[in-house]
Amino acid sequence: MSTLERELLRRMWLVRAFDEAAGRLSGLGEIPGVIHLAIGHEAGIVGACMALEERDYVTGYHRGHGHPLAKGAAPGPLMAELMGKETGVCRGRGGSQHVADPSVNNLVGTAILGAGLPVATGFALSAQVLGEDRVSLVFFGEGAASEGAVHEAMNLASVWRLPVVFLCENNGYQVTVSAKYSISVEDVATRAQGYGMPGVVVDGQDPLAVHEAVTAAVARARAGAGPSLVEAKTYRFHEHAENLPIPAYRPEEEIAAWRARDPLPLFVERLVGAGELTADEAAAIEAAARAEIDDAVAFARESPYPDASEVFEYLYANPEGTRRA
Amino acid sequence: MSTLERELLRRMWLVRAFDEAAGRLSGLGEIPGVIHLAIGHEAGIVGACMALEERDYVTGYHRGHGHPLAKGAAPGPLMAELMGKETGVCRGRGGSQHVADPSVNNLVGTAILGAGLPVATGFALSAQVLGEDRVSLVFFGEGAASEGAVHEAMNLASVWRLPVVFLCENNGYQVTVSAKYSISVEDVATRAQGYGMPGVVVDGQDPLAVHEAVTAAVARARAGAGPSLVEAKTYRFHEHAENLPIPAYRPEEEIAAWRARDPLPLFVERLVGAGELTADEAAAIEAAARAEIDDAVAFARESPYPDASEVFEYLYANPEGTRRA
Amino acid sequence: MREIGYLQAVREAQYEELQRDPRVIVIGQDLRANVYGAAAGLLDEFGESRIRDMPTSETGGVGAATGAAMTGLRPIVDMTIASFMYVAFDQFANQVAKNRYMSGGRFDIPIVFRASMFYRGQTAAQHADRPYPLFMNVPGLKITVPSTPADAKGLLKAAVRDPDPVIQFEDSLLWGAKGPVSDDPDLVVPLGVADVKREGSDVTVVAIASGVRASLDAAETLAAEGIEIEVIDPRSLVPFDWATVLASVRRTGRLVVVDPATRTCSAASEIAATVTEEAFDALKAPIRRVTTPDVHAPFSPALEAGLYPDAPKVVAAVRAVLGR
Amino acid sequence: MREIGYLQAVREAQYEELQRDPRVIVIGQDLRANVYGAAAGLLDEFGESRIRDMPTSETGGVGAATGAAMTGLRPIVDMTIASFMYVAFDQFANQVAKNRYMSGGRFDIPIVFRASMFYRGQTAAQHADRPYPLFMNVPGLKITVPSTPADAKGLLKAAVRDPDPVIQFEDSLLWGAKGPVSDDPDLVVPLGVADVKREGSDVTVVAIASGVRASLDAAETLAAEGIEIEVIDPRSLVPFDWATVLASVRRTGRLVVVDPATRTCSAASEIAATVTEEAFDALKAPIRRVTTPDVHAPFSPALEAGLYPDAPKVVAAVRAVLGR
Ligand SMILES: Cc1ncc(C[n+]2csc(CCOP(=O)(O)OP(=O)(O)O)c2C)c(N)n1
Ligand SMILES: Cc1ncc(C[n+]2csc(CCOP(=O)(O)OP(=O)(O)O)c2C)c(N)n1
Ligand SMILES: [Mg+2]
Ligand SMILES: [Mg+2]
Repeated sequence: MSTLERELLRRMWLVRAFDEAAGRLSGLGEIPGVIHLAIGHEAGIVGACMALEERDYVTGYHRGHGHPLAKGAAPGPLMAELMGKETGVCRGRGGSQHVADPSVNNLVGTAILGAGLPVATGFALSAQVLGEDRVSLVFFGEGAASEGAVHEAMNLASVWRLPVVFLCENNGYQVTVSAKYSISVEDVATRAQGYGMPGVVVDGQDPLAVHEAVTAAVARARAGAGPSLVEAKTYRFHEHAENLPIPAYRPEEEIAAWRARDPLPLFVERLVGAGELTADEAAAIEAAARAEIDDAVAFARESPYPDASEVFEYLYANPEGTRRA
Repeated sequence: MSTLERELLRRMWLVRAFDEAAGRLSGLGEIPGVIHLAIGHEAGIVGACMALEERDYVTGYHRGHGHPLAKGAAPGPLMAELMGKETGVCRGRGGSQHVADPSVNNLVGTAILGAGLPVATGFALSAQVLGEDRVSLVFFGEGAASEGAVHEAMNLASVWRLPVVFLCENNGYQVTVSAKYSISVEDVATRAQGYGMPGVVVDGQDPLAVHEAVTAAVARARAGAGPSLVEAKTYRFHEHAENLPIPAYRPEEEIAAWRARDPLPLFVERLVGAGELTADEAAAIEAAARAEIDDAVAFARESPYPDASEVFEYLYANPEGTRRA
Repeated sequence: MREIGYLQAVREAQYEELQRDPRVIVIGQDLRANVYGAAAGLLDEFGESRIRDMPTSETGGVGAATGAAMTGLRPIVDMTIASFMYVAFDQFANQVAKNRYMSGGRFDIPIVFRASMFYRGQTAAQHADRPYPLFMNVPGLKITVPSTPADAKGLLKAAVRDPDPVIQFEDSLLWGAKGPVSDDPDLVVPLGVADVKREGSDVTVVAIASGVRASLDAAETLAAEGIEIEVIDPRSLVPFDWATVLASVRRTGRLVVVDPATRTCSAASEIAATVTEEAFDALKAPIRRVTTPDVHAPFSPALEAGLYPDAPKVVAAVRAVLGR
Repeated sequence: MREIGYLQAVREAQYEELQRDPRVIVIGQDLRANVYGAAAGLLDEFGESRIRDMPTSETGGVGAATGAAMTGLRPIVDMTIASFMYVAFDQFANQVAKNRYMSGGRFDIPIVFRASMFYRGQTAAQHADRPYPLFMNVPGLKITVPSTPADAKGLLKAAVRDPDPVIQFEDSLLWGAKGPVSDDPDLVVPLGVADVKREGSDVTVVAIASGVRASLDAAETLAAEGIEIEVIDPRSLVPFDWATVLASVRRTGRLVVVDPATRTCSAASEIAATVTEEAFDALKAPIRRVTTPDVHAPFSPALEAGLYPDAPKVVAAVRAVLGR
C-alpha cells in the first residue's frame, strides 16, 4: 500500500473515532452544547486535506471536528476544546461549533452558514499579496450554498484569481430540508461556470477520487490560475446534531443505501481486495487510531477549565481603555 | 407601424426626455442630491416593461427614473419627487435614488445594490400564494450582480418557481470599475444555469429584441414555470451620476462606438427605413414626449414642499407609542 | 386557566392567526419537522403554500417576505437564532425599516419576525447574541420581548395584526417554564403596554426578557429583608411604555434596569438615559444597570455561567441603590 | 502648521502607512478613479496588488480583508457609505468582532474600516445613516469618530497600527473645512483619549463628529451670554475616555451630549447612562441629549434641513440644563 493510501485510511479512522467518542461524551453530558458529527463524510474531508501541504490553509464549518484532524491536528487539544477546557485549541472559548487548530493552519471555525468562505478567500489574498505559495481550502455544506456570502466569495476569488479551493460536502440535507427544496440544481458544482472556474463532482465516499480532484484544484491554484469548486456527494450517518430529537425525514431505503457505502469499510475492502493491505493491517490501523482518540479523551478529561476571571481575555489584543464590566 | 412599436418609441422618448430634463435641473440645483441617468439604456428599460401587463410588478434601482415611466407612470409626480415636493410619487420622502410609482405597481426603489431582488421576489411570492396572475420584473446592474442578495433571490425564486423576471442592465461599468474587474464571466446570464433557469443575452439597444426576450420570460413565469434571467447589453452615455467630477476611465473609442448605437436614432432609422414610419411622424412622437416632460417640470416646479412638521409621517402606519423626538 | 409552555404558546398564536386570516403565512427553517418547536402540525393543517421551509438564504427570505407583506400577505418569518439576523441585516435596516417611509406611506408592511436568543447553553459566540439593542437604534421597526407564555402568545398575535414590521425576540431561558395562557383566539397583548409583574414601593426594577425572572426571584430574597421592589416588564421595547416606568420611578425614586444584552448602547442604557432626562428630580440614587458585560458568549461553561444578569446581581444592585 | 482638508488628511494617513509598512493594503471602490476622495495617487504609487477595487460584494470584501488580516496583512477597507456596512453586517458582528475571541486569542485581526456618513445632502434614507451605535453594542470592535482633519489622520494611523479591528466613521459634514495637520509620519492620535476642544466651567458638552462643530458654534453664542461650556470630543467611542468626561462633569455638574445618530440606544444614551451611574452625586440637573430623532433621513430638503443636531439646539439644551 502506498504511503498516501495508508495515511488516508489512518486519518479517516481518526476522524471517525473522534466523532464516535464525541458523540458518546455528548450523550454523557461531558461535552456541553450542540455538536455536529461528520460520520459518513470522512472520505471527502480527508481526501481533500491530504491534497494540501502543511503551509496551506484549511477552513471548516459547523460539522467541523474532522477538518483540523484531517489536516494533521493532534486530537487531544481538539477534544479538550469540545469539553470547554483551557488546554483546548481555542482555550475553551470556541467549542465544537467554532473549533479550529491554528497549529495546522486551520485558523477559525464558523457556525454561520457560508460565512467562512469570504474569510478563507482572505487567507488566499494574503498569500497572493505576500507572495507566499499557500492555498486556502474551505469546506461548506450544500445548504450553505444558498447563502449570499458563498456567491460573493466565489466571485471575488475568481476576479482576483486567488488560490482557493471551495469544497462542498453535499450530504443532501440542510438539517431536515432536502437539497431538492434548498437549491434549484442537482449539482452545486454547476455554479462554478458562473464564476469562470472549474467545477467538478466527485464521489464523496471515495477518498482517492476526492484526493485526485482536489490535487488538480490545488495545482491550478498554485499555478496562479485561480479558484476551483469541488463537490463531494456524501451522506451523514447521524442526525443533524447529537441529542436532537427529530421525527424521521429521510427515507429508510436512502439511509440504508448510503450506509452500505460507509467510506471506511468501503476503502478497507478496496485496499484488501486489491491486495494492498491485509485485514490484520487494516485492523491495526483502526486500533491505533482508536487508541489515539482514547488518549485524547483522557487528556481532555484531565485538563482544567478556564478560570472564570479570564472571561475578557482574547476579546481584544490591546484591551487598553475598553470595558471589562 | 404597429401599436407596439409606436408605444415603444414614445416611451423611449419619454424616458430620454425625462432624464435630459432631470440632468438640466440637477445642474441648476433645482433637483437636490445625487441623480443617476439612464440615457443610453432606454431600449432595455422600455422593451422589458412593455412586455408586462398593468397588474404586473416592476422594480427598478438607483438608475431608476425610467422604470416607472416605461411602466406607464405619469411624469409629473415623478419629477416632483426628484425635486422633493409633496406631490411627488413618494411625497418627497424618497427622491431620485428611491423613486417608485405604486400607481403602476412600481412599489419601491432601492439604492442598495442588489437589495431590490429579494423584495421583488416577494411580490411574486404574494402573487403565487394569493393565486393572482401577476409577474414581478426586477432590474439590476452588472455591478449589483456581485451582491449576495442577487444570488439568494435567484435561488429562492427558482426553488419556489416564482413568477419573476430578473433583468440585468449590463452597461459594462460599476461606477468607474469595468465589469472585467467586477465579475469573472463575460455574461451575467451564464449564472442562470446555476439556478436551473433560462438565461439569455440580448442587444440592449434594440427595444424589439428585449421585448421579445422578456415576453418569453413573462410567458414562462405566467405558466408557473418559474423565473428567468435576461441580460441586456447596454451603455450609459452620461457619467455614473450627474455633477460628479470623475477622471476619464472609459476608452474614447468605446464611448464613440456605443454612442453610434444610441437606441433612439437607431430605432427611428430602422422604423423609417422599413417604411413603418415617416421622419415627420417620428419627430412628432419625440416632440409630444418632450412637451409632456416640459409639463411635468412645470408641475413639479409649482408644487409645494412637504411641511417640516410632517417629518415623522409614514415611518409607521400605526405610530402609537413610538417616539417622535 | 390551563398552563402551557412558551413555545407552545407561540405555536398557538401562529395557529390561531393562520386560521383567522388567510393572508398569514409562515416562512422558516425545518418547519415540517418542527425542529424549532413552535410549528407542530402547521404544515399539515395549512399546506405547503402557506407554510414554507426556506433555503438558508436569510437575505433572500427576509426580502421576499417583505415584498410579500407589501403586496397583500402578512408573513411570520422564523429567523430561528437571533444571531442569524445579521446575515440579513441590510434587509432589516435598509428595506424592512425604510421602505414605507421612503415611499411616503404608499403601502404598509405587516410582517413579523421571530428570533430566539439562545444563550447560557454553551452555543458559544455565534449563536448566543441578544441583539435587540441594534434593532432599537433603527427607526421603523417595532420590537417585543415577551417574558411569559401568555405574553409570547398575546404579543405575537398583536404583532401579526399590526400594520408595521415587528420583531419578536424570544428568550430561550424562558422556554422551560409553563404559565397560564388564555385560549381565547381574540385576546392580544397590545404593543407599548408594560406589565407590572410585582408591585413595590422601594425600588423600581425594569426588567427585560429573562431579566424578569431574575428580578422576581430577587424580589423574594429582598422581601425577606423588608425591601419591596416593583418589577416592570416593558414587554415591547419599541414602542415603549415610558409613562408606566416614569410613574413608578417618580414614586420609588430609585431605578435598576435588568437587561441580558451587552451593556454599551443597550436597552438598559436607553432606559437609564431617558429616565435621567425625564425624572431627574425624583431620583434619590444613581440608576444601576444589570447587564451582560461587553464580551461575547464564551463556549466553556466555566466562563459562561456567571456572565448574565441573575437574581444575586439584581439583589446586589437593588441594595446598592438603597445604599445598603 | 499647514492646513489641509479632512479627506486629504485621510489620504495622507493612508499614504504614510502604506509607505511605512508593506503589509498595509487598501481595498475599496473606485480607488483608481479616486471617486471617494481619499485615494489620489495610491494606485500609481503602490500598485494593483496593494490597492484593490473590489466588486460590490461587501460581505465578500469584508470577509476577505478579515482573513487577510488574520494571516499577515493590515488591510484598510473603504466601505464608502456607512449605510452599506449593513450588507456585510454578519461579517462585522459574527466574524470580525468574534474570530479572535472564539479562537482563544490565537491570532490578531489588525484591520481598519472607513465609512463615511453622508447626511444632510439629500442622499435620502439609504445613504444617510450614522450607524456607530449599532457597532458599539457589538463587543470586539473599536470605533473612531474624528471631527477634525488632524484627528482623522492621527486616529486612522493609530487604527492601522492597532492589533484589533477599528471602524473609523467619517462625517461628511466635516469634509469641507480645513485644519492644521502635522506632516510628521510618526504622529498618531491614540484611541481612547478624548480631546477637550474648549474649556469651560458651567456645562460639560460631550459632542460626537459633526456635533463638535455645532457645539463649538454654540459655545460662541453662549459665551456672549456669559455661559462657558466645556466641549469634549471623545474621538473614539470604543475605547471611551470616561475619565476625562467624568472629571469634567464632576466639575460642572451639568451634561449635554450631542450626537448626530438616532436617539434610541445611541452613544448619547450610553454616555448619559454611564455618567448617571458614575457621577450621580455631582449632577445638578438632568442630562440632556441632543440627537437626531428616531426617523430616517427624508429626501426633501424641506424635511431634512432641521433634523440633525445644530448649534441652536445645543444652545437650547445648555440653557435648559442651566434652568434658563
Ligand atoms: C446563517 C445561518 N443560518 C442558519 C443556521 C442554522 N443551521 C445550522 S446547520 C444548518 C444546516 C446546514 O446544512 P448544510 O450547509 O448542508 O451542512 P450540513 O449540516 O448538512 O453538513 C442550519 C440551517 C446557521 N448556522 N447559520
Ligand atoms: C450595497 C451598495 N454598495 C455600493 C453602492 C455604491 N454604488 C452606487 S451605484 C454603484 C455602481 C453600480 O453599478 P451597476 O450595478 O452596474 O449599476 P449602474 O450604475 O452601472 O447602472 C455603486 C458601487 C451601493 N449603492 N450599494
Ligand atoms: Mg448538508
Ligand atoms: Mg453597470
